[in-house]
Parts: sequence; structure tokens; C-alpha cells
Amino acid sequence: MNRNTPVKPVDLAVRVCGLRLKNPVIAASGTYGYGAEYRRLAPPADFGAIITKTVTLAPRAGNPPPRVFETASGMINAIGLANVGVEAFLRDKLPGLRRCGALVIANIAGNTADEYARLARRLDGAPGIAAIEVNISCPNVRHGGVAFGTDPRVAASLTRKVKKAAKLPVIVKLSPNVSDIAAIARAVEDAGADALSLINTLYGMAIDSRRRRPVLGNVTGGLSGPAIKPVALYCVHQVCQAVKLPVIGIGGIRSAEDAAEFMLAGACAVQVGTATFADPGAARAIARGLAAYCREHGFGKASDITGALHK
Amino acid sequence: MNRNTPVKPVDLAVRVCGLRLKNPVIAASGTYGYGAEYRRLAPPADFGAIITKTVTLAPRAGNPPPRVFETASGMINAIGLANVGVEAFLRDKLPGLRRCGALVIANIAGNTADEYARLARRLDGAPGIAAIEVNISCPNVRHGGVAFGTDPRVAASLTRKVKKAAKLPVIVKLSPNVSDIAAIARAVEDAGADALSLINTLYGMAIDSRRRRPVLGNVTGGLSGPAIKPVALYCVHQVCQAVKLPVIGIGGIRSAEDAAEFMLAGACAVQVGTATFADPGAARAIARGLAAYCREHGFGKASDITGALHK
Amino acid sequence: MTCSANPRPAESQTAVRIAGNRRVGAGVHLLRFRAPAIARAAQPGQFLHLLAPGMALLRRPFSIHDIDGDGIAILYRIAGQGTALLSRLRQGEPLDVVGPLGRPFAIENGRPHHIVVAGGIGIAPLQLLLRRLRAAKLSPLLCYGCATKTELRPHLRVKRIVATDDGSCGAKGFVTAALEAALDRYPGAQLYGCGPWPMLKALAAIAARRRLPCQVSLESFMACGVGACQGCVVKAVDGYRTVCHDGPVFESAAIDWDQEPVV
Amino acid sequence: MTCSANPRPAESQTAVRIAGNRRVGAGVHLLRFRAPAIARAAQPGQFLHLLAPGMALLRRPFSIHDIDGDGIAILYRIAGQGTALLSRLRQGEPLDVVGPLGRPFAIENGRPHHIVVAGGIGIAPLQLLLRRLRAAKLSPLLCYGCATKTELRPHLRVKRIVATDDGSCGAKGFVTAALEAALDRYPGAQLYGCGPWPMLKALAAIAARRRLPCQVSLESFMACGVGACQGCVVKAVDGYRTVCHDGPVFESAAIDWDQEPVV
Ligand SMILES: Cc1cc2nc3c(=O)[nH]c(=O)nc-3n(C[C@H](O)[C@H](O)[C@H](O)COP(=O)(O)OP(=O)(O)OC[C@H]3O[C@@H](n4cnc5c(N)ncnc54)[C@H](O)[C@@H]3O)c2cc1C
Ligand SMILES: Cc1cc2nc3c(=O)[nH]c(=O)nc-3n(C[C@H](O)[C@H](O)[C@H](O)COP(=O)(O)OP(=O)(O)OC[C@H]3O[C@@H](n4cnc5c(N)ncnc54)[C@H](O)[C@@H]3O)c2cc1C
Ligand SMILES: Cc1cc2nc3c(=O)[nH]c(=O)nc-3n(C[C@H](O)[C@H](O)[C@H](O)COP(=O)(O)O)c2cc1C
Ligand SMILES: Cc1cc2nc3c(=O)[nH]c(=O)nc-3n(C[C@H](O)[C@H](O)[C@H](O)COP(=O)(O)O)c2cc1C
Ligand code: FES
Ligand code: FES
Repeated sequence: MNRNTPVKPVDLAVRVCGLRLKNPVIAASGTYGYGAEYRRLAPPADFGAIITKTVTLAPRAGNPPPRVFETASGMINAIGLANVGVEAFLRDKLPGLRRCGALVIANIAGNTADEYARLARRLDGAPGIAAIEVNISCPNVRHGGVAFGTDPRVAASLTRKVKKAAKLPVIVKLSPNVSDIAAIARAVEDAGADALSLINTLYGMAIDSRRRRPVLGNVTGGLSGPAIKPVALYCVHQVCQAVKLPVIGIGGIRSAEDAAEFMLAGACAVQVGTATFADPGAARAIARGLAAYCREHGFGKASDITGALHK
Repeated sequence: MNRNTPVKPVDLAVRVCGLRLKNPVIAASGTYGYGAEYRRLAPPADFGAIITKTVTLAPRAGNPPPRVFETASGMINAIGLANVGVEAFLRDKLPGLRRCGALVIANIAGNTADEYARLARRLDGAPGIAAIEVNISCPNVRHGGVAFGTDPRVAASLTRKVKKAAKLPVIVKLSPNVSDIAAIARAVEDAGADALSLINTLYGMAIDSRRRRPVLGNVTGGLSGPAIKPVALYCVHQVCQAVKLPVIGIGGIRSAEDAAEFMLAGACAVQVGTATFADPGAARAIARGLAAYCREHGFGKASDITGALHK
Repeated sequence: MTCSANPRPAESQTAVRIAGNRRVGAGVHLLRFRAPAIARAAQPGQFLHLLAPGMALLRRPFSIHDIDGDGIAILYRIAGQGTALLSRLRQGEPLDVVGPLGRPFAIENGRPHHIVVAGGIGIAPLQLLLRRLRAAKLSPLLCYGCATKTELRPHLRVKRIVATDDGSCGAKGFVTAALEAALDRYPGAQLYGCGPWPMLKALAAIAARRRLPCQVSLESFMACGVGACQGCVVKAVDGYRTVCHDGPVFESAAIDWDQEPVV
Repeated sequence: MTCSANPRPAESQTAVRIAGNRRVGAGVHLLRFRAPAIARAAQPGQFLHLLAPGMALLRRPFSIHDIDGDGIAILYRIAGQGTALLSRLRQGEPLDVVGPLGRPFAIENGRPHHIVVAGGIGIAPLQLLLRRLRAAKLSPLLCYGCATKTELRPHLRVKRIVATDDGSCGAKGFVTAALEAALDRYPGAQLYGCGPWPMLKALAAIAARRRLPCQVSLESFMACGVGACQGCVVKAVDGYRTVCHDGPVFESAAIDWDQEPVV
């Protein structure tokens, strides 16, 4: 490069449903705790936003161990939504995260649509929460345990209830374990969601052939990490063609190129989960790498990458 | 081990819907061509059975290249069911395979249920075909291109038509890209299928961030290989609890331990696909390794592994 | 969070080069590298989360075996793919190290005796503990059990009782039996232990019976290593606790010993 | 199948040890190992499907660059993760080799002249071809184009015309232009080529215009390498053809040159 040409700074900031993220890299729910745990290794300030571990109304102990296991280029987990409950979250966890100046998105889950609505209402008033991400991959106890995210009508009615309960932007997090993720996305869009994030983990299982036992205490779990990236890219690509809502891409992202792929497919931001376990510096490296990617491709700002896939 | 104890030979043979396979390792459709291609590196005789590339009524040229791409511990492919068509298959491909003494299972796909039925009828009379595997992951042109394997009723009616058209055992190959694979399995069982095989590939996509283009000529493709093993194990486990039919496990199997995991989850045999590309000797090594596994665990025959998961 | 005082040393992510990596027993290797910040800060019982080139995805946790100036030593047993890969790395090759992590052993100066109980590779975190106990003039006793004589590691010169499964050195049988036989001579001792679950369970039972304080170091599959994912829990009497952050060192009385973790 | 006579040498899967692996140019390495059966059987233009320890999943195809007694040489350019990994392997490390695979160059003895056109790393399969042409006393002419002088490989002593992009050696510009200028002196020549698609496309156009027979070696992503998966096709004038089995060597007239493959 010509040494006399000043390198034009790349604007990494992106806008997602009214929020301004200083960069497109978001910590994925459940992989970053409540922010404090990684404060030294992967400071909240490195991320465009932080999504906290799913909270439920009451605290949850979670599943019996083992809860995590490594698989080929991935891992499965069955944490069982272990969390401190919404009240302890607001009281003990949120203040610290606020002091770091992080943009905080709270992720919620319930056993019934009413529980989701109550959680949304409770969080809506709380200072320091920028948006709500709704984890719809949970079993709906009222409907035989079938996940809320599986049926377009159920997902839509859940979205409507949460929207009614909260003035904050509502991001609905989609499950990939469905026949037609675009249909769910459209239903959720029509129901008033402000943004979509995808994908949550794929259903998976591991067996210990030596002990002839399922590895996980919960028998089955959720698959994440680089192994699922092609599935996640497929889902993001399908959903971006089906809806106009902003989409946040998730699944196996560990490099700036990975992040760029999701943005090219139409995502306006990305979440990083499993990669942080392997490399706590991943988010920072991805944000930097996206700036370099923009420079190479002549994009003035990171948001220009979104949808810039040649047809 | 005591040198005087003669090692009791392990019986590797398994029975699947009336067929006797000399070992539980089957070549997966589309990864072993019509048998001739691998005749030196992975002889048909190493396998318990050979499943040939999906055949359609008319020959198919397939998708534009690139058709395959490596991903983290996996690969995606969009071959587009390129095949010589059923007549050339019977005339040019089958005789050679028969001479090798391989147990041949023919895999079929159509654009309509009628096409499937015609294929089944045509193959039913042909000498040297032991069973028919029905690839129901294909788009149903009569129903807006939604795959046959996505809707329990569609899958069931397809199964009934094929069963009516053929006296040979019918193995229905399930797609994992559904909300509830157990529901599909039950529907197909009720419709008279003789066995189930699962899983076919997961929908996936790859993007070349440098060229800003989808990698595959077909844009999207199917993910296979070790990356999908946890998903495949999950599906096999779910289906084995839901049906009484024999189940053949497929997905990311590359070692005897992998094969044992699927059998412990309830599969009576396994298919090996992508692993053969990496190691043409994989099938042989898996069969040998299963014998060793049986010895270690005190199983007299490979079929004892099926379902022997401690609860 | 950032504002609260934290008594534990600050963890960091550091790129190091391997200074040495050699076999020191059957399937047991000793890895060495320089990491001044960790060497200064780390306390016995803490662990490092390691990523070696070629490792598939997740890091692997290893106790800090010893510290010598700026140098760190890790004693590890080949248990699977990750440790097998580690054992093939040579001097000069890179390692990515996160740590020091986890709750260390607390050295209870007030106690009249200090007994350190090791089972097999469980000696790993205890060498540094013994060193620090000795430095504090607390003259620790080591009770060391392993399968056979050749598994015993050379280590610090401390008083010791040895037990081997095959009787090739010291008493034949479990180290906890040997400990039990000796305990009358050490009233009010503080116990510290690391080793296989059944050994620790027996140790915890002895401690409970004799009302002795006992700290044990536990293991678990890990993902994050910092308490963020809740992946590495063990069952404690009052619920699940993370091994990486609430442990790996626990009071033995706090653990539900009927819930053997599968590792 | 097993019963039909096959004119191609039989392929096998063989475990070998690396005899040498060194850098011979910018990002270009030369790998050597012993494989007697392959060395005996292989024909120029055929390739080997290699799996090195640490490679993620699929094999990587490489042309046979040269054969010396029992020894095989592979000339490769670092193009991504697999080749980067390969370049770090040292003498004595294992490799799993499948081959020889694919349709070789056909040496057309009847032709008055034999011109071998190489672009960059495209020299890889052509060294063995030149050797066999020379052995058959067909005195081949090599037309060799690359970016700059230092990329030129030492190779057999054959007649040659060189072109470099920067003019640092031979003519400045495309090798196909240099070839064109020389072709009048070689009426009725048989052409053989390997290199980047645009070069081969230009070569095919020259061959078509002058009605010269021309064989080209093509590349593609591969999975099976033996014609089983239909994964590696290129567009030929009459449909798709597998590079691994129908090729990698094709008559240039058989290829649809408007369909540049993405590799
Ligand atoms: C806090 C802590 C400190 C440790 N310190 C040491 C040490 O100093 N020296 C040492 O040799 N080992 C130590 N371990 C155990 C070590 O982490 C495992 O042996 C290692 O992770 C296995 O990795 P692998 O890839 O070789 O095995 P894998 O292929 O992952 O698994 C092989 C087998 O190892 C076991 N295993 C896997 N992960 C763990 C784990 N996290 N804990 C226990 N067993 C596991 C499983 O039973 C599995 O069957 C420690 C573990 C923890 C949690
Ligand atoms: C029949 C045949 C013979 C070949 N002979 C040689 C040879 O002698 N010397 C040599 O240096 N290379 C040769 N190649 C190309 C070589 O196979 C690729 O460069 C190699 O597979 C790249 O692997 P990688 O893991 O380093 O790259 P990857 O990380 O897989 O990809 C990096 C880049 O390499 C390219 N690439 C990947 N696979 C292929 C492929 N199969 N063909 C072409 N480009 C690819 C892609 O553009 C990709 O962006 C040959 C290819 C074929 C098909
Ligand atoms: C250990 C672990 C715990 C998780 N917990 C949650 C959770 O509580 N809520 C949620 O919505 N997603 C949860 N996820 C899913 C992630 O947020 C993310 O969607 C998924 O892991 C895919 O991204 P990745 O491949 O980058 O990890 C969890 C993932 C992991 C690995
Ligand atoms: C290149 C390729 C082609 C395939 N073609 C077919 C096919 O024609 N019909 C079919 O039913 N399955 C096809 N499959 C799917 C496999 O049979 C198998 O279900 C899948 O690859 C998962 O197994 P694996 O991980 O062992 O490869 C194909 C898979 C690959 C990789
Ligand atoms: S490993 Fe994540 S909480 Fe312990
Ligand atoms: S790579 Fe499979 S057909 Fe060529």
C-alpha cells in the first residue's frame, strides 16, 4: 500500500433495532455468564454488546453433570439453564456489568408464555438493559414439552405477549431444530419482533462407548462450535431472504472471515459463543479483523458488509 | 489375556429386515458410486452391504461445480443427484457389482410419489438387488418443492406407494432437517416400511468471504462427516425409542467406537460415507474394530451391541 | 465486578514457548515453560487452561505442578487425544496459556500438622503445596499412593508414607488405609488431597469421622474455565458448584460424595 | 468391473514416511518419499491423494512431479491450511498416500513435435511428462511462464522458451504469447499444458485455431478422488466430467472453457 495514503479508519459501529453497537461482535448467551467471569480475559468493553445467560423467574440449579463434552470441531452442552433467577440477576449481576459500560441485552426463558411476559415486564423497567433476547428453544410445558420455537403459531403468540409486556426492543432467538426456519422467522416478524438472532444449538448427543452410557447427565444436549457453522450460515441465509428484520448471526464463528460470511449472508451483527472458550481473545480479534476485511474490500463501514454477497 | 484361552470368534453378521449382512458396516449412498470406483481401495466385499448412488428414472447431470467443500470436521456437497438413470444402472452398473458378491441395496429418488413407485417397480424385478432404500430428502415438485421427508403424512403416503410397488424390503432414509424426526419415523413405520436409515445430510452453506460468493455452484448443500455425528446420534436415539423397526445409523462414523455408539443407541447396522473419502480403509477397520469391541465387552455377536446402553 | 476487591491473583492469556517436555514415567510427562506473571501470582491448587496447536477446540485444564523462578511445570498423564498431542510437542513450540485460575488450597497456619494425600497423578497440584508448606515451616507429611513403585515421582524432600497397589514400595494397599493407621500420631491435622474420586471419598470419610479439616482438589470436564458457562459443576451438599471457579479446591465436607462425576 | 481389463495402473493406499520436505521457492515446497509400487506404475499426469497427520478431514490431490527409482517427488504451493500443514512436516513423519489416480497424459509418439506449456505451479505434473518424452527421444520443447525469475524451477535439461510477468527472465508477458510466436516452427505439434485456467483457456484457443491436438491437466475440489462421489466435475462440451477419474488430463477441445471453475 502507498505509504502516503492515510489509512481511512473503518467505522465498525452497527445499528440493530435502534441500538448502536460499537462493533458487530456480541457475546452469546450462556457462554459469557453475567459478564464478570470474563472481565479480565475478554473484557465486556471488547464487545459491541453482551447477552447475559438466560434468566428465568425462579433460580434454576441446572442439569446433573457432566454438562459439557467436546465433539469433532464442536461441543455439546446440557447446562439446563442453570441461572440465579431474574431478581438476583437484577440485584447482584447487572450493576457490575453496567459499571463496565457494556451494552447489555438480557436473555429470557420461561415454561409458559406468561412466564416470558412476566420476565419481560420485570426487565423492562430495569435501568441498564438495552434489549431483551427471547430464547424460544425451551420446552413449552403447556404443550407437551414441544419447544416454543418449533411451531410458527406458538412462536408468534409468544412474541406478541413479550412485545406487549415490554417497551424495550425484542430480539427473538430462533432454534435450528425445525423443518422450516424461514416460516418461524416470518411468523415472528409478523408478530412484531424487532430483530432475530440465530441459531441456537442443534440437538445432539454423545455416547461413551467404553462405559456404554450417554456422556451427558441429561442424556441429550445442544451442539455448538465450528462444526455447526455451515448449518448456521444456511439458516441465516434462508431467514434473511424471508424477512426484513435485522438478523444477528450465530453459530461456530471464531474468526473475522467467519463473521464476514454471516454478514455477507445478510446478518447485521454476529454473536460469538464457543469460540470464547477456546480463545478468550476471539471477540477482540474478530472486531479487528473485520476492520481489516472492510479495508481490503473497500467497505467504509462494517455495516456495508451486510448482504454484500455477489449473486 | 490367558494364552491358553482360545479367543472366541465374534459373529459380526447382523440381520436387517430379513437380509443377512456379514458385518454391520454399509457403504452410504452417494459416497461409494456404483461400487466399481472403489473396487481396489475399498472392495465391496469389505462391506456388509453396498448402497448405490441414488438413481432416478431419467439420468441427471447434477449441479454446476463446485459441488463439494470441506468445513470444520465435515464437508458440504451439492452433487444434485447426478446419476446415470435407472436403466443404465441396471444395464451397466449392477452386473459388475453382482459379480463381486456384494449385497446390493439400491437407493431411489423421484420428483413425485409416482416416480418413486415406478422406480421401485422397475428395481423389484431386477436380480441382484436385495432391498430398496428410499431417499425422501428430495423436494416434492407437486408440493412446492418441500421435501417428502418433512411432513409425516407425505412421508407415510410415499412409503405406502413404494411398498405397494415392490416386494423387496423397503428402507426409508430419513432427513434430519425436521422438527420432529420421531414423528416422521412413526408415520413411516405405520405406513409399512421394513427399516429406517438415518441421517441424511444436514442443510448447510459455505461462503467464500474473499470472493464474496457462495462456495457451492448450487449455493446450498448438505453437511456430512464427523461434525454431524452428535446430531445423528441424537436422531438415532430418538427414533429407536419411538419405533420398533430396525434402524440403520448414519452420520460422521469413522471408527469402530463411532459405530458402537450408534449401535448402543439402538441401530442394528451403520452406514459409512464421508469417512471413506478420508480413509478408503475405514469400513474394513470399523468391522475389525467392532469385533475387538465385542470381545472387550463380552458380546458374542455384533448384534448384541444394539441397544446395550446402560440406562 | 471490576470494582470489587478480589483476593485471587489476576488471570491472563499468555503465549509461551515450550522449554521442555519429557516423559518422566509410564504415560506421565513433565512440561515446562516460562511465564513470569503466572509464576509470581499463582497459588498451590490453581490450574492453567492450555491450548496447544493442533488441539481440536477446547482447552485442557492442568494444575500448576511446580514453580521455579519464572518457570512453570505441569505434570500430566496421557488420558486422551489432547494430552497425547501435548506429549508430542517439542521444545520451542508455542502454547497458549490462560491462568492462574480457580480457588487455591488455603494454607491453615494455625494447624499443628499438615498432611498431604496424593493418589497417582493427583500428586500434580500437591508438589507446589508441599513446597509452600515447607517454606512456611509447617513440615508437611506426604501420604502418596499409586499403582506401583515406578509411578512414584521424584519430588521434594518431605516426610512421607507410601502405599502401592502391588506393594512394590511402602505399604501394600490404599494410601487412605496407611493414612488412617498414622493419623493418631497427628492430632488436629489439616488434610489436603488430590487423586481419584474413590480415594478422595475415603479421605473425606476419614476427615469427617475424625472431625479434621480437609481440602480436596477435584476434576471435571471444562469449557470456559472461568465460571461463565456452568459446564464443570460437581454436586455439593447445597447444590452444584463450578470446579473451575468455586473450586477446584473444596472443603471435603462441602461435597456430595455419593455423586461420582464421570470424567 | 473387477473383470474388465483396465489400462490404468492399479491404485493402492500406502503408508509412507517423509524422506524430505523442503522449500524450493517462494511458498513452493518439494516433498519426497519412497513408494515403490507407485513409482513403478505411475504415468505422467496422474496424481496422488494425500492425507497428512493433522489434516482436518479430506485428502488433498497432488500431481506426481517426478519419479526417481523408488522415490516420488511432489512439488506444491502453499494454498491454504492443508498445504501449510504439509509444509511443516519433517523427515520421518508419516503420510497416507492413495494413488496413482486419474487419467494420465497420453504420449502421442506419432507426432513430429511435442510442446509442453507450464504456468507457475502448473510445472508440477509436467516434469515427469518431460522426462518420459525425453526418454522416448521425442525432444520436447518446454514453454514456461511464471510471475518472476525466482519462481522458475530447476528441472530437466530440455529446450525451452521462458516468459515472465515482470520480464525478469525470457520474454515479458504471457507464455501463451511466446508459444504463439514460436508455433510456426513446430507444425503439427502435440501440445500438453498445465497452469491457471486463463492460460489453459488461451492455450486451448491456440490449439483450436491451429487445429493442434492439446491435452490439459485441470484442477477441482475433490472428495473421493476415484470417481465415486461426482464431486469434482468440470463442464465439458458434452456434460460434466470428473476431474479425478475422467481427468485430470483432458483433450482441450472437450472442455467448455467459458465455465471457469472456482478453486
Ligand atoms: C482443575 C483440573 C486440573 C487438572 N490437573 C491435571 C494435572 O495436573 N495433570 C493431569 O494429568 N491431568 C490433570 N487434569 C485432568 C486433565 O485435564 C485431563 O486428563 C485432560 O483434560 C484430558 O484431555 P485429553 O484430551 O487427553 O482427553 P480426552 O480425549 O478429552 O478425554 C480422555 C479421557 O480423559 C477424561 N477427561 C477429559 N477431560 C477431563 C477433565 N477435564 N478432567 C478429568 N478427566 C478428563 C475423560 O474421562 C476421557 O474419557 C486436571 C483436570 C482439572 C479439571
Ligand atoms: C489433480 C490435481 C492435482 C494437483 N496437483 C498439484 C500439485 O502438484 N501441486 C500443487 O501445489 N497443487 C496441486 N493441486 C492443487 C492442490 O490440490 C490444492 O492447492 C490443495 O488441495 C489446497 O489445499 P489446502 O488445504 O492448502 O487449501 P484449502 O484451505 O483447502 O484451500 C485454499 C485454497 O486452495 C484452493 N483449493 C482447494 N482445493 C483445491 C483443489 N483441489 N484444487 C485447486 N485448488 C484448490 C481454493 O481456492 C482455496 O481457496 C492439484 C489439484 C488437483 C485437483
Ligand atoms: C455452554 C453453553 C451454554 C449456552 N447457554 C445458552 C443459554 O442459556 N441461552 C441461550 O439462548 N443460548 C445458550 N447457548 C447457545 C449459544 O448462545 C449459541 O446460540 C450457540 O452456542 C451457537 O453459537 P457458538 O457456536 O458460537 O457457540 C449456550 C451455548 C453453550 C455452548
Ligand atoms: C458426496 C455425497 C453424496 C451423497 N449422495 C447421496 C445420495 O445420492 N443419496 C442419498 O440418499 N444420500 C447421499 N448422501 C448422504 C450420505 O449417504 C449420508 O447419509 C451422509 O453423508 C451422512 O453420512 P456420513 O457423515 O458418513 O457421510 C451423500 C453424501 C455425500 C457426502
Ligand atoms: S468450565 Fe465453565 S463454569 Fe467451569
Ligand atoms: S472427487 Fe469424487 S468423483 Fe472426483
